[in-house]
Formats: sequence, C-alpha cells, structure tokens
Amino acid sequence: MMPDLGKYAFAVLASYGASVALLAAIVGASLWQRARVKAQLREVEARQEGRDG
Amino acid sequence: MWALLIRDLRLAVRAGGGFGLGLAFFLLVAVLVPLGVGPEGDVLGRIAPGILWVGALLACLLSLDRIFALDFEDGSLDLLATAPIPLEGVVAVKALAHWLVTGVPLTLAAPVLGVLLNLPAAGYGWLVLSLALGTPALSVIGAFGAALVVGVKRGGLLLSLLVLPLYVPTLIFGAEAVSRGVAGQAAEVPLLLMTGITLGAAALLPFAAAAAIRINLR
Amino acid sequence: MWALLIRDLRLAVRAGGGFGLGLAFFLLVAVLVPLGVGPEGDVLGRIAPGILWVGALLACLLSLDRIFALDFEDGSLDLLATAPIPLEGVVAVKALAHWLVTGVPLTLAAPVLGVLLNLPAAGYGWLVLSLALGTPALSVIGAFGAALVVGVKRGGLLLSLLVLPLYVPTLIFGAEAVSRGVAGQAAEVPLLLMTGITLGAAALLPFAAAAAIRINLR
Amino acid sequence: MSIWEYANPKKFMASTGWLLPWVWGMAGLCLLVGLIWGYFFTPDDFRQGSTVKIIYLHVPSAMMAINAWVMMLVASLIWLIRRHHVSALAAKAAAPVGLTFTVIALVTGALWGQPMWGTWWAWDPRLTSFLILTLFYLGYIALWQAVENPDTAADLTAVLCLVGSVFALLSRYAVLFWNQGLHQGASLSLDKEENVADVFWFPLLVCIAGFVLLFVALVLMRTRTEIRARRLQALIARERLA
Amino acid sequence: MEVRVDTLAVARGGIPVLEGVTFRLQPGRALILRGPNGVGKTTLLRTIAGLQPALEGRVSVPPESMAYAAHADGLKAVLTVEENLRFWAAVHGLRDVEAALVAMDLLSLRDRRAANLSAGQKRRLGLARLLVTGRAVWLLDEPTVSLDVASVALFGAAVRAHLAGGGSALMATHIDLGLAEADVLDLEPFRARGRVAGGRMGAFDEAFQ
Amino acid sequence: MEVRVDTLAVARGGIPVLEGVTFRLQPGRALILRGPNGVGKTTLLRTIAGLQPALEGRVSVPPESMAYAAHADGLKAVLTVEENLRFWAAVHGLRDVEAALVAMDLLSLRDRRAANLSAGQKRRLGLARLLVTGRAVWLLDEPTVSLDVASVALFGAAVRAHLAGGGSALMATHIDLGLAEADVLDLEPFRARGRVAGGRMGAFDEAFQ
Ligand code: HEM
Ligand SMILES: Nc1ncnc2c1ncn2[C@@H]1O[C@H](COP(=O)(O)OP(=O)(O)OP(=O)(O)O)[C@@H](O)[C@H]1O
Ligand SMILES: Nc1ncnc2c1ncn2[C@@H]1O[C@H](COP(=O)(O)OP(=O)(O)OP(=O)(O)O)[C@@H](O)[C@H]1O
Ligand SMILES: [Mg+2]
Ligand SMILES: [Mg+2]
Repeated sequence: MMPDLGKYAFAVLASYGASVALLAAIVGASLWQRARVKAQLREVEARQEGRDG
Repeated sequence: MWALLIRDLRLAVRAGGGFGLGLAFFLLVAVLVPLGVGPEGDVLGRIAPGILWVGALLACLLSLDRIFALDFEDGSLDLLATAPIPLEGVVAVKALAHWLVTGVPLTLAAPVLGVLLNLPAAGYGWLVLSLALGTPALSVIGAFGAALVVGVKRGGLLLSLLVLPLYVPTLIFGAEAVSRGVAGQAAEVPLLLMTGITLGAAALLPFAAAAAIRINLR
Repeated sequence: MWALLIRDLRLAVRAGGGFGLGLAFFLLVAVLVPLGVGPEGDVLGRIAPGILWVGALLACLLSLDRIFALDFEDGSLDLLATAPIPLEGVVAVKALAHWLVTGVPLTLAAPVLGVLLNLPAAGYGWLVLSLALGTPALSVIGAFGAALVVGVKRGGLLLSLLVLPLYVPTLIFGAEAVSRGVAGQAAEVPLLLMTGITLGAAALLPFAAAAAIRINLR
Repeated sequence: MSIWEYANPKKFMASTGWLLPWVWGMAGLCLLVGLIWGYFFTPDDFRQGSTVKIIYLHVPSAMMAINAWVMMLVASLIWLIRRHHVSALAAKAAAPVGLTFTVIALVTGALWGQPMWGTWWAWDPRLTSFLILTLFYLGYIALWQAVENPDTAADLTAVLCLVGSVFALLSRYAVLFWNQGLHQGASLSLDKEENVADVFWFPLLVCIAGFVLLFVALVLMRTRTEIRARRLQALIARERLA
Repeated sequence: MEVRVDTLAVARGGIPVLEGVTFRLQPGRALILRGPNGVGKTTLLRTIAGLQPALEGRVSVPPESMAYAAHADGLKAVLTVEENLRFWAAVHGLRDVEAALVAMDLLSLRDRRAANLSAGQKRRLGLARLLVTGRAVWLLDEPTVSLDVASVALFGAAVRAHLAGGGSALMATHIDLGLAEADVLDLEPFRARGRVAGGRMGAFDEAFQ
Repeated sequence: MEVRVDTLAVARGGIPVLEGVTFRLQPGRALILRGPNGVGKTTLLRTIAGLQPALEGRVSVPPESMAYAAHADGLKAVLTVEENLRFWAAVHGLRDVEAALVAMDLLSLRDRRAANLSAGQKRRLGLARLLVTGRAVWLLDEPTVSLDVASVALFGAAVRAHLAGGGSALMATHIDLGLAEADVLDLEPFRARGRVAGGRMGAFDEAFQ
C-alpha cells in the first residue's frame, strides 16, 4: 500500500507534512477567530436585548 | 510651493538630520560590510556594486519617515491640506526636497565609498550615473510609503516593510547596470529601464500619495 | 520594574511595531543583498555570515529610537525620572524589552535567512549561537545611544551614526565566529570575546545611559 | 437583480450561509481524492523519481498564491470605486490565506529543489518573484493591523494593493531580466498539456480544484467573521452612545 | 461670505458624536461653540474645515476660504518665529508678516527659535499664523489655552479687527474669551442619540444592524 | 512635610529667567504661581521637581516626594485608560486605581484607548495619574487646560481632598481654579534682572566677564 519513496522520502514527506500543517494552521486560525467573534457577538447582543427590552 | 521647498531644505539642514546623516549611514554600511565579510579584495570588488546600491537604498529608507510624520505630529500637515496649494504638489515638493538632501549627496559620495569596497575602475561612471537616475525613484516611492503610514506613530519599520518590495525593480536594474559596466558589457538597457521607472513613479505616485494623506487625515 | 517591562512589551505588540517588523527588515536585507549582488550561490555563501550579522545589526538599529524617544515626547520620561525606581533600572528594563522584541526573534529567524543566502551547513549552529550571545549587547549599546539623542527630534539617523561605531567590535567577533565555524576552524575565541563585550556592556552602559537621560531632560 | 446586492452585508451573510458548507465539503473531497490519488496511486517519474509527488501541492498552491493577490486587487478596486464594505473585508480576509499558499509554494519548492537542483534555494526568477510576493502580503497584512480605523485601513490597503500590483509586475520583469534561472518551465507546463503524462495530469487537476475550493471556502468564512467583527464594533459603539 | 451649516452630522472613529448641527455665521460675527469635554467640538471644527467628511448635511463655504487653528500649532521648533510665520504667509500668497508680529506682540521674539518659546508664546505665534492666511472664516479650537490675561486681550483685539474687516470666526472654548459681542451655540442638544432614540449610526454600521 | 524654597534662581536654555524665588508651602496648603507668559513658571516647576538643576538656592524637599504633572500627560495612545493608570500605579507601588477613576469621572471610559479621548478627557486622565502616585507634594503646570466647568470642579475637589489628607500643591495657571483658599505668589518681582541691573548671569557666562 505505502508507495516506496526511495531516496527522496524526506523531501516528499516533509513537503506533505509542511503543507498539511500550514493548511491546518490557516483553517484552524480561521475557525478559532470565527468562534471567538461569534461568542462575543452573542454576548453583546444578549446584553443589548436585555437593555432595549 | 517654492516656500515649501525652501522650508524643507532649511529644516533638513537645521535639524542636524538631512545631508550629513544619510551620507553617514551610507558610509557606515560601506565600512561595516567589509568588516563583516572579511578583507579579501576580489570578493569585495565582486559584490561592491550590489552593496553600494543596497547601502544607498537603506540610507534613503532611514530618513523617509521624516517626510510627513514630523509635519503630521505638529499639525502642519492639517494646515497644508487646507492651504491653497494642491496636496499632490506638496507631496512632489517634499519628495524633491528628500532627494536633494539624501539622493544627491549619496550620488556624489558613492565613488569615494567605491574605493573602500574595491570597486573596479570601470564601474565608477556607471555607479554615479545609475544612482543619479535611480535615487529620484527611491524618494518618490518612499514619499508614497511615508504617506501610507503617516497616521501610525513611529511607523518607521512598517514603512521599511512596505517600501522595500517597491524598491526591488530599481535596485535590480541599478545594480545590474553597474555590474555590467564593471564587466564591460552594455549597461544601457537596465539604465533605460530604471529611468523609465523613475519617470513613471514621479508622474503617478504623487497622486496616490496625496490620496493616502487625505485618507489618513480624516 | 516588572510593570515597566510588561508595559513596554505590550506597547511593542500593540503598536504594530515590535516583533514582526524588526524581523521583516532582517528578511528584507537578506532578500535585497542577493538582488543587488547577483544570484551566484558560491559568492553568496562566502559573504553570508557577514551579511547576516550586518542585517541583524541594522534591524536592531532601526527600532532603537523607539526605546526612549516615544516616552520623551509624551512626557513619560519626565515622570519616570521622578518615579521611585532608579533611572538605571529603567534603562536596563527598556533594553531588555528591546532585546525581547527584536534580538530574540532575529536569532530565531536567522537560520531561515541563512538558506536564502546559501550559508554553508556548518554555519547554522554558530550563527544562532553568536546572535544569541551578541544581540543583547546590541540592545544595551543601542539603549545608550538612544539615551544620548533623546532630546533630538527624530534623531533616528544621528542615532545610527553614534551607535554603529560602538557596534563594530560585536559585529567583527560575531561574523568572525560564524565564518570560522563555516570554515571548520575553532570559533570559541571570538565567541568568548563577544560574550565579554555583552556582559561588560550590560553591566556598565545602563549607568552611562541614565546619566545621559538626566542631562537631556534638564 | 444586480450582483451588487450581494455587497450588502446582510444579503451576503444570508446567501453565503447555506453555500459555505457545500464549498467546504467539495473542497475537502477534492483535496482528499486528489492528494490520496497523487500520493498513493501515481508512478514515479523516470527523471524526478518520487519527488514528482510534490507537484500536487506545489503547483496548486503556487497558482492560488497569485490568484489570491489578483482577487484582492479586484476586491480593492471594487471598494475604491463602489465603496462596498464587503469587498474591502473580503480583501482583508483573503490576505492571510494567500500568504499561506505562498509559503506552501515556497516550502514545497525548496524541499523539491534540494534533490533536484542540489540546493534549497536559488535566486531563480520564479522563486525570487515569489519571495517578493510574500513581502507584499506581509506588508499588506501589517498595514491592515497598524491602522485602527477600519475604513481608513481599507482605503490605505486598497491603495497599497493597487500600487503594489504594478510594482509586482515590474519586479517580475526586472527579475527575469536579471537572471534566467533553473526553474522548470515548459516541460510540465499547463498550457502544453501533451507533455504531461495523464497519470500525473488528472490527480493534479483534482488537486487544483481542491485548492481553489479551499480558497473560496476560507475566504467566505473569514469574510463572514470580519463582517461579524464589524457588527460587534457597531454594537459596542451603540452601547456607548446609549 | 455667510457660513451656513445645515443638519451636519459628524463622526469620530466611525462613531457619530453630533447630529443635526445647524447654524448661520454672518460676516462680521463671531460664534462661540460650547459644550462639555468630549461633546465633539474638535470633531465639528475639523469637519467644517474639510479635514474629515461629514456623515450627512452640508457646509456652504468651501474649505479654501477657512483658516483652521487646532491644538497643535504647526510650528517648526528649529525655525525662528519670523521664519515660521513667513513660511505660512508664502504658502497663502502673502508677503507681509510685520503686522501679524505686531498684533501678537512677537516683535521682541522674532529671531528666537520656536523651540525656545514658552507655552503661551508658542500659542501667540500659532494665532499670528491666522493673520497671515488672509482668509475670511477662522475656525479656532480652544485658542486661548495657556495665554495670560494680556495675551487674551491681544487675541480679542485681533479677532475684533478681523470681524471689523468683514471676516467671521467660529471658536470652541471652555473659558471666557472676553468677546461680549459673540453669539454662543451650545452643542449639548446636538449630541448623537444612537439609533434606539431615533438618531443615526454611521452609514456602514447601519447596514449591519 | 513643609516645602521650603530659598533664593532659587532658575535658567532655561542657559539664560536665567527667575532669581531669588523664596516661599514656604505648608502641608494642607495650596500655592498658585502667577505671572505673564514666559515669566518662567514652567522652568521653576521643573527645577523644583528635580528635572533640571537650579542656578543657585535650594529646595528643601527631595524630588522623591513630589509628583509633577506637565503639559504632556505621559499617556500611551495605544493603551486603554485603565492600563495607563495601572502602569503608573504599579511604578509607584500602589495597586488601586478605582478611586482615581471615580474621582476623575473616567469609569465609563476605562476601556477606551487613550488615542480616542478628547482633549479634556486626556487631561482628566493625566490628573488621575496624580492620585495614584501617593505623593505628598503636587507640582501642577496649567492643570485645567481644556477642562470644562464640571471637570474643573472635579479637579478642585481632588485637590481639596489631597490637601485635607495633609498633602500640598503648587500650581501654575492663568485661569481661575475655583480654589479660594489657595495662596497666590506672583512671579513678576522675581524676574532675573540681568547683570547690569545687579542681577546674576548664568554661571558659565560669568566666567567670561
Ligand atoms: C522555493 C522554490 C520554488 C518556488 C517559489 C516555485 C514557484 C513556482 C511557481 C510560481 C510556479 C507556477 C505555478 C503556476 O502559476 O502555474 C511553479 C510551477 C512549477 N514548479 Fe516550482 N517553485 C519552486 C521550486 C521548484 C522546484 C525545485 C521544482 C522541481 C524541480 C519545481 C517544479 C515546478 C513545476 C514542475 C511546476 C509546474 C510547471 C508550470 O506550471 O510552469 N518548482 N513553481
Ligand atoms: N474611536 C473612538 N470610539 C469611540 N469614541 C471616540 C473615538 N474617538 C473619539 N471618541 C469620542 O468622540 C468624542 C468627541 O471628541 P472631541 O475631541 O471632538 O471632543 P471635544 O468636544 O473637542 O472635547 P474637548 O473639549 O475635551 O476637547 C469624545 O467623547 C471622544 O471620547
Ligand atoms: N534658549 C533660550 N534662550 C533664551 N530664552 C529662552 C530660551 N528658552 C526659553 N527661553 C525663555 O525662558 C522663559 C521661561 O519660559 P517658561 O516656559 O518657563 O515660561 P512660563 O512662565 O511657563 O510661560 P507660559 O505661561 O507661557 O507657559 C520664556 O520667556 C522663554 O522665552
Ligand atoms: Mg477638543
Ligand atoms: Mg509654561
């Protein structure tokens, strides 16, 4: 199943590893920011609902 | 406009900034690089055109934030923006003043520093010529960058980051012209391309810079 | 003191200055020099230790004027001078903060830039080690220079001029250590000498800097 | 109905709300299929050996790195001309994504260069232009962060994007002029498809589609986050007034 | 030239601070803006001077006929008093600075560098700049900060002369300027009320509510 | 602690501006310095605060027990109101900033960045800093510049509370602070007279005469 990468194993594996890590980082950061802003927004909205009636 | 040019030159001379210091920095780069790289003459001569151009560029860069930031801080920029001269003209005049106090002295001093870096004899003429034609672009592009960061307190480093990639074409053509001159090849093509960049930048960027200043003031 | 350190770090991060930008400038030097010098790998590898050290030094230099000038302009320095912490302590803490936001990131980024400049493999360890031991000296000496010019408006370039000669020994030993490491020779001696400079500077210069600030305030 | 309606934040939120999961799904699917196909089920190249597998990451990310900048340029123009806030926020949202793709292209290229050219890095025109592109991304992001007022920041970064694009083109020509370089051009070029064996070509296409979709999904999501952040700011301001 | 300001709404940092500001300023008249700290006087003056865009409403007079003087005086520390003044005169196409030096009692300081002036002397120089703009409408933000009694009187005399020459002046201040003939506009009633109370939000933020 | 200032001579830019300044400031008392622009109030306060050396004469109190507030407030634009205040409190070894926030009516602004304050709000924050120094002698240079009437009253109350707690205050100002109980010292008689008139020159210049 695993392809034999031969003498280039490091280059190929490192490429895949680094790329996946970078993609995961940007996706993760985006998700985290989304969650944070959403939570803050919900909090403020709840507060203002309470005040404005 | 004329009054503005006179004032800027006078400020540059009085403030103990201007002339001397851009030059001094250029000199220091030319001195530090051999210290860091080691004294072998052939390596130095080989890298001299590049280092001299990079040094000139950094020297130019360091004084950029003065172009508008000082006027912004003390409120002069507000007043200039409401004065009866167009802001584009203000930008152009300030870029010109910057060139006069940094670009011109750098160009004149370059041959001397070429000696420090073992620049081969064939290169001197090309070095001076390329700096004379290229440094105006550095000042105009720099004025644009300075206009972008004028609202940011001590935007000095941010300014470097924004401006340096814009300097790349000028740098490449400038250093390439000198290298070709040193190698005895035809150096006209890079010089012409660089001059084109200078003219284009001088014609268009003042408008972008004035727009950036208006945005920053509001 | 602790509060001052926290505040300075916070200001560095908030002001959009700090961390990123010193680093960015270092990167830019590492990019521009090959653009100026030309793409040949062997020449680049030959000059890499020197250029990297010069680049780190310039990156450090550019953010120096922030150390005191901002506090001077808004009056904080007056207030710190009359606060119940010794001015020597203030200087030391500010130099430390400067090192944390420029020296440390520079040291960590240096190997990556070594790749750009074709630094031979043997040099990486020495590069990081020499920067880690040398950049504190750059910050302390820089703080002293910044203290000298604190009264001068936008003393940025004057500061460079004053500080660069003081940086020369650190630069020479640092670059020499890396070059020797690359060449496989013993690099301990220049490293030790550089560490000596760092320790001496950190022990003595805060006093000189505090004196300079007191003079500038009156 | 004009497409400018989507420039209204509410409309944008509503319409992208249901679109987004589908884009995410498609992106994930394409990437998974493409990368697994490319990694496990393609043969080694006779010249490049197993390193040819890097192409499935390198080429799509390099393409998207450039396309992201073009998208930012278009969005900036729309903001400057029509003053639709969503387009300014989309440009802001795209920058870090574009930067990530640029870095991926650089890293995979460097890792590929080590076995192929015997060096991690060479001052080849392609590579050099990419490095400069990275700098433009960094400067653009730094400017967004340094300016506090969101509309001011949008205006300034838009101006920077315009001027930067012109200079990016100039540097590309300058760099080409300066050095002819090592980088593969035509041998595997996309417009000379016949040169590329189908075994490499099809999974590459799937990967490219995956990267495009991933970019769209990320930008949409991040734009939505930016819009929410603006709304958050507006609400807090309102609170202060009350 | 009459200044007509109609239902002007101004914002700072994207947040509306004043709305519905309406007034007329006839030539030869002075109008004093009053209001507590933070009500938006500075913001209003900057908007009228054309330095920042209004959220809504309009100002009848183009920025080219107004002279704005803010907290920051736009003085260059390394230039002398006279050089500073000559520069601004030249920018506005005038040549004579003597009258302005006399009016603000700066003759004895004319060769002093601006860096070496006291706070009040700097302020006097900043006000002298107004006299060399030759503009009809003056917009002044707290003009008499750090001036002593004698200098306030000088300033009052300069304003009166300006009004007598057909000019007009709009001034924000917290202290008494000694200009009994000036009208007063209290900004308190124009505070932006926020959306709930029927006021307006910034154009952008509106789209998100 | 009583402040005793004896025959103090102060100089700016190497030129003596005041000489023979002598006064006492008892705990619980406030003293207002008056004098026209440029007489040397700022210079005198900076000298007393220990920021510049006196030409002659002496000040009985060490700088460590005095808090100096100048035109520049020492605020960091990127820090919030509360962060600014906490920093100065920490520098002076105190922890509590709430009282100061309340006293200067800054509670509602506590999370606002200092850059986004109006001129008067900034000034209030600058004055709040005095309250977190915990020092007995306040040296204030035109403290109420750009404050509105309500804020001047707040300031007056803060000064009275400080005096009631055994502190003292020395203030330079041109306008009425509403502190009826304060003593007033006019600096006009202490103007340096120059050598011809029997006054003194700077030590340096003397050596060349
Ligand atoms: C850090 C180093 C590198 C960078 C920044 C880089 C960048 C790029 C760019 C910008 C493209 C064009 C993508 C497009 O728009 O179609 C590309 C394509 C390509 N690269 Fe690289 N590259 C690097 C190293 C390498 C190396 C070492 C190899 C292989 C030996 C390689 C092989 C290819 C191939 C085969 C293509 C597709 C050909 C084409 O579409 O023109 N690259 N790379
Ligand atoms: N970014 C921001 N967010 C929220 N409010 C802000 C922002 N920037 C400024 N403000 C507020 O806008 C208001 C208007 O400020 P402005 O400087 O115009 O007041 P002013 O009337 O001139 O006050 P002063 O008399 O103190 O000078 C102030 O209350 C200020 O706090
Ligand atoms: N380098 C210098 N040479 C000559 N005179 C100077 C120099 N620097 C300052 N002065 C003068 O010293 C005097 C004292 O200034 P200072 O700032 O102490 O005055 P002040 O009483 O605070 O005035 P204000 O009420 O305007 O703030 C001023 O008249 C100023 O012009
Ligand atoms: Mg105001
Ligand atoms: Mg004073």
